[in-house]
Amino acid sequence: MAHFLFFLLAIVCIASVLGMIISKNQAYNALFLVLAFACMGGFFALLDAPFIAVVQIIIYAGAIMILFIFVIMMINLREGLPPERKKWTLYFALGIAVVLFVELILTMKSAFSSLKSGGIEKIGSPTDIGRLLFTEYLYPFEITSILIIAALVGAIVLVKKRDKE
Amino acid sequence: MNSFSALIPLLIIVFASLCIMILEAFLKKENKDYLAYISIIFLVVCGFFLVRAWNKDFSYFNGNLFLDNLSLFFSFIFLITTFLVILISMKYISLQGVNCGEYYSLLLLALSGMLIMVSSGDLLVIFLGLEVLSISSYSLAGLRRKDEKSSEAAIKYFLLGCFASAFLVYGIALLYGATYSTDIASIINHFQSGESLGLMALIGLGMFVIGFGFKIAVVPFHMWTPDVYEGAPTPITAFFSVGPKAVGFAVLLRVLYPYLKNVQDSSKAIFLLLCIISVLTMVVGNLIALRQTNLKRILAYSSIAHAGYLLIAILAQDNASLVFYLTVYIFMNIGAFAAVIALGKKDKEYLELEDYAGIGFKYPWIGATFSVFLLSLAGFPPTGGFLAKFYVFSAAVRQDLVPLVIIGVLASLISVFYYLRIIVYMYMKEPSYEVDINIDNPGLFLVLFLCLYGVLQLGIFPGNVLILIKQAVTALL
Amino acid sequence: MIPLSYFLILSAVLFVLGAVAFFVKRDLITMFMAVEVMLNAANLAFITFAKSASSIDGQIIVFFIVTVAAAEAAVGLAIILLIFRQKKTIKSEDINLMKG
Amino acid sequence: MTDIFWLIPFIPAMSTLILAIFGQKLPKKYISFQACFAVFASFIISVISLVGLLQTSHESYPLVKNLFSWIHAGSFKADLSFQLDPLSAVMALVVTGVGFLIHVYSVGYMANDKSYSRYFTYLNLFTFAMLILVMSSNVVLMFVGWEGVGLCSYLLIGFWFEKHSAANAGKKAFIVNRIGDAAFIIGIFFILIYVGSGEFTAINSAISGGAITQGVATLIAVLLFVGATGKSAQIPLYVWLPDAMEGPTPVSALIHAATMVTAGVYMVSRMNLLYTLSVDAAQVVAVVGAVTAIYAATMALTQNDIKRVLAYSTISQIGYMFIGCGVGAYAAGMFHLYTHAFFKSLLFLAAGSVMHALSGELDMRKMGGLRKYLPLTYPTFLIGAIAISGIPFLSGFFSKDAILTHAFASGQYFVWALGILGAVLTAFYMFRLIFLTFHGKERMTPEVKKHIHEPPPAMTVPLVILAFFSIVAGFIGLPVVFGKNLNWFGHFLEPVIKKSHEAHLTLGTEWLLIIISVAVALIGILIAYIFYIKKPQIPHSLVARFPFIYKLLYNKYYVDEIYNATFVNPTIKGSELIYDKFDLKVIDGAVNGTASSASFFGKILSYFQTGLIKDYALIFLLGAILFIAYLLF
Repeated sequence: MAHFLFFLLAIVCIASVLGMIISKNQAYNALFLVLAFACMGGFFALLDAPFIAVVQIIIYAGAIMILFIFVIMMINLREGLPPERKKWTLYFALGIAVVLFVELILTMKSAFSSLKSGGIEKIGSPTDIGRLLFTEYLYPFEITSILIIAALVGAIVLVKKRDKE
Repeated sequence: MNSFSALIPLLIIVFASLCIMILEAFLKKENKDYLAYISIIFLVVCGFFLVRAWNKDFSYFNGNLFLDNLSLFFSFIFLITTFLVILISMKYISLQGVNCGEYYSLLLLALSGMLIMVSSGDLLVIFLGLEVLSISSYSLAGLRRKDEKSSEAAIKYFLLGCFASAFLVYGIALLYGATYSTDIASIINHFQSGESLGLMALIGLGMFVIGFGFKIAVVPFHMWTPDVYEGAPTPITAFFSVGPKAVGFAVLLRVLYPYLKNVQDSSKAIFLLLCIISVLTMVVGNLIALRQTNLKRILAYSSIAHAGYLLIAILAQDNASLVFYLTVYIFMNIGAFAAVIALGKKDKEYLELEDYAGIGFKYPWIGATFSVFLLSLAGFPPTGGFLAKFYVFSAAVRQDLVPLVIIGVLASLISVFYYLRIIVYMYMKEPSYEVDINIDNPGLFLVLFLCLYGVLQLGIFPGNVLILIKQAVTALL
Repeated sequence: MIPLSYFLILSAVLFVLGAVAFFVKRDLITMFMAVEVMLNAANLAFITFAKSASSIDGQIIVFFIVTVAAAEAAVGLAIILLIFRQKKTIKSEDINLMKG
Repeated sequence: MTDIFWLIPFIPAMSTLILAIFGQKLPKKYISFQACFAVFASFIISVISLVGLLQTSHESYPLVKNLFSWIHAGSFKADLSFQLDPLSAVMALVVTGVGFLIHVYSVGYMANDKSYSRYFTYLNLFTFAMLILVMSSNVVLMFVGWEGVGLCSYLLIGFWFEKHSAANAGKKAFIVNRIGDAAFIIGIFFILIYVGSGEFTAINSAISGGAITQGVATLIAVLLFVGATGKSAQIPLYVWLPDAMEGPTPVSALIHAATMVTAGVYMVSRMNLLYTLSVDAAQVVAVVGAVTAIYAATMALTQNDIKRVLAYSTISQIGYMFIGCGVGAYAAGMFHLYTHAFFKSLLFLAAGSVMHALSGELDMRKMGGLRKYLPLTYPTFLIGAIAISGIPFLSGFFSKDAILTHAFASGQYFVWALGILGAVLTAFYMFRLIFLTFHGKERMTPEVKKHIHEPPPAMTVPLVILAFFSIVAGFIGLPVVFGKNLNWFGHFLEPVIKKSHEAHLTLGTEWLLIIISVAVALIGILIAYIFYIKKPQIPHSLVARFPFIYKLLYNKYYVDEIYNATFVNPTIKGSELIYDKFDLKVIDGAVNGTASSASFFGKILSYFQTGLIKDYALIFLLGAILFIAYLLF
């Protein structure tokens, strides 16, 4: 069952990323991505990280991608942009993809055998994560507040309409 | 010592940034200069706390945040950087129509990102600090909203920066996978113990270096640099050319120094790669700079080349020389950009080489100080630039990196051509048209003199600073 | 149980696809989406390793990375909007005022 | 009394600072006073220090004044410290003494220049840098002066930058110097590794203590010598000097006669233990010196520009100094440096007053018969020419003889022969210069002729003083044939320069050598006399006898035709060929070629900078892939 779920999700996920690459409409791209991220949430759930799985779906699929879709609708381009048409670029991209993939697999191959998949149950519950966030990870947590201020200020400065304009 | 004091400098800076944002809403347009003054006051207060913390080794958050002498020293030079950048910005933002309080606010947020990065030994914290710095930087690059070049710089910086960040994160993930930790010290321990998964850890470290290679702009991860530097508002370019670069080196120092020192066999590969990158960076940066006619682009390529020299210092494992070089570099580079900014008036910047014809006589102070900064960048005695290069190269020679040093010396020989070209234009070319600039810019002239003082002080009487630096780098031992 | 190596391979696939999409796609928004895919690949790797380590540190890191991604998205989309207002285009090859 | 010697460099430095800041607003009179006085004060202190030095015992040499600690890096440290010993005392005296006279001369020469204060600022700055170079007690500080004079030479040569050629010449000087400096600094790095200190005393004790092997010594010595070839204009880095004549003439006198170009010789003498240890490096020095001496002398034969003749002559004379150093006669090399400073600056300054008189004319073909118009310049010029040609008993005779004798005594017959050949050429081209300029037919345009006048006293007085020293300066270093222990100069330098080869020659051989060198000098003068004084009466018959040759050369000027018609021999042909084909094409081409090929690669590389995010990402990706691949395999 788990295997089946994994392969199903994996196929959907990869397919939707491929869809994003092939499709020329940005709105579709964004929707493909929502799908891919939702699958990602499924993987997280499979990996005993239910809280992160939910976060993934709520924040990524729910918030970030909605932001994308908003912007896409604001821009509202009439004609879509297909991916690169030039032959050599595509072959090149394919080549790069294969090489990079082989490299990463070779890198991680050593880890395959030593990965222990028998994790403890109940791991990654909201309580555990919350407790860690406010103890061991308090500092990073505080930093994210600065990060969000920076993003907020930056985004507003860049796009707000001035009185004069 | 576990103490809340460790957090104070960061809090001050973030608080300052928030204050400025609030005040911005209440200040009238003509009073916006006060925002700069307020930021400077906060910087001074923060500097005061940093000085007080010297030798105290404060830490907080279970050691996630610590203020050892090295972080204090770096934090302090970042404060100086920001201080100088604020001074050169004051006139610029009103002349070039970027007049907004968020400018200072973002600058201070970027500073806080840098403070976070240098005062932690945890890769996650470093990454978050880097993102604070980067996200502020992306917006800063695009602040000249009417200028298409500025937004182009922002988008290039943003997209490529995120791309590089993804590599960085993946690198951290691999390191985590191999060592189950994000703490630098335990990662190094893992490397040292030579446990299994060495390869994954090695590649993780490699991808981490790639991500930071982007920040410090080394070849081949440098491609964004000239375009972003050209398009960003000039004071921000000055900031980019020193701030992110210095902080990138500070982090690399913390990671690579113990790695190269303690991990004998597997570090060979990274060592050789860094040698290659260093050579490429010096050669490519200096060669392309020869062809440029835009001052900002020349300085951009020059800053790429300097990253190459700085990498030599990392390879020579001589921390004092790296820190000293960075300190000098801040003064000479900001000084050079200040001189470039000086040549501007309302809605007009003079950035082409042609514009500099005869400037040396028309504006003797600008010409003279600019020449000193350029000579310092070229490594001429008795400026700080000479001494910095001298330290780095002699440290490298001690480590038997002679070929690297020879290439470095030759590369800096090439660099003389383009630095000299600017001086030749300033003093030996007749201007073919009138360049008229806004001379009423006290902050900028203050920066010119401070940088001049810094460059000469560090070149002639470096003693005290060196003692401080020596104390600072003992934190790494 | 599903072998964890499957997840790692999937993570590698996604990372590569993201990197290639960044290089192949021609509009700024989708290029940025490609970066998000790469970040998600890293997230998947983190969670997998966390599972293998039987610790939830990796999950918390992912939590932070998601935050970073959100922050990046906010600024990035603002910049893209800015570009669009100026040039009325988001084609990446139209963004080359500066070169050389 | 001697502990004030560290002030020597600082007085010009202060003066520079004042002139740089307030120069524009100060009156000319004050500027000239201050600039000259600063150098004069340094000169006085140098004299005082010299006297003090003579009274201290040899054991306490060198006197070191440590101002403050400058560089501290690991085990290595370098201080801002100066040292006084015979070698630096001699150099300081030459630099300040001759420098002072040139400052005074400049007051007259530059009187009407619009950038008066800038000129003196540079001049003082140059003096400062040169004094740092010669007085520093460690090699790092010496490098500061070494770079400093390079920078000043750029400023001074390019002083009249409105002239395109001047600006280019300045740039060329700077860059060629910088190439040498690159080798020099690498040499310094090696010193720092193997000695652990840059102090000259430490270097010397490391060498005498055997801490440096011969191989290392050769490596360091050769690297340093490459630096010296740049500064002292030796093959292959001499190309900047002839062009540098674009600068004001007093500058040529200062930089290219008395100070900067001698820096290399000073450095080699300072490091004499190193070069003694490394026989190979010393041989390189000697051969390069000898080849340069003869090569530059042949160059000088064909030049028509009065200053260019002097420029090549300088290169050639410095070659002699290096011959001295290379054969182990450092004292003789330094002695020649010292006498050369007088007569060469005399020649330059005299050439300057000829120019001044002729409204800036430099072409000898447009001069002639000037001796009756310039009654003061002519004799002083003549004294300089006699001195350089090596006629007894003027200064140049003693020093050149000392070098050649030592070369012979050390068994370097080939070097000696080249030196002798060079001596003939020297005498010939100097007297060619004299005859063309001051004798024979007057070939000036009437316009110019009207304005001929002796220059003002500010210019003539230094000439006279220099002429006086050109005559007597040699008497402090008499050769053995005139009696034992008369070589006071050599004895004075002995504490610094460890026993060189004593000339193990019999008195008879020594006499023979002296006679040979005097004879060749006279022959050179005689040939010049025949060609340029006698020949003008029979040019036409010559032309009639060699119509073919005449036809070959008929395009040239009157004097040039005779010149060529009578001298069509391998030397001249060769020298012209070398000048055209080698000097201009190959060496200049190499310098320019390096620049343009660097620029070409820059162009290719910037082609990758397309401005497209996609391409940047691609290069990033490729870089990352290669990076990871390297780590994997």
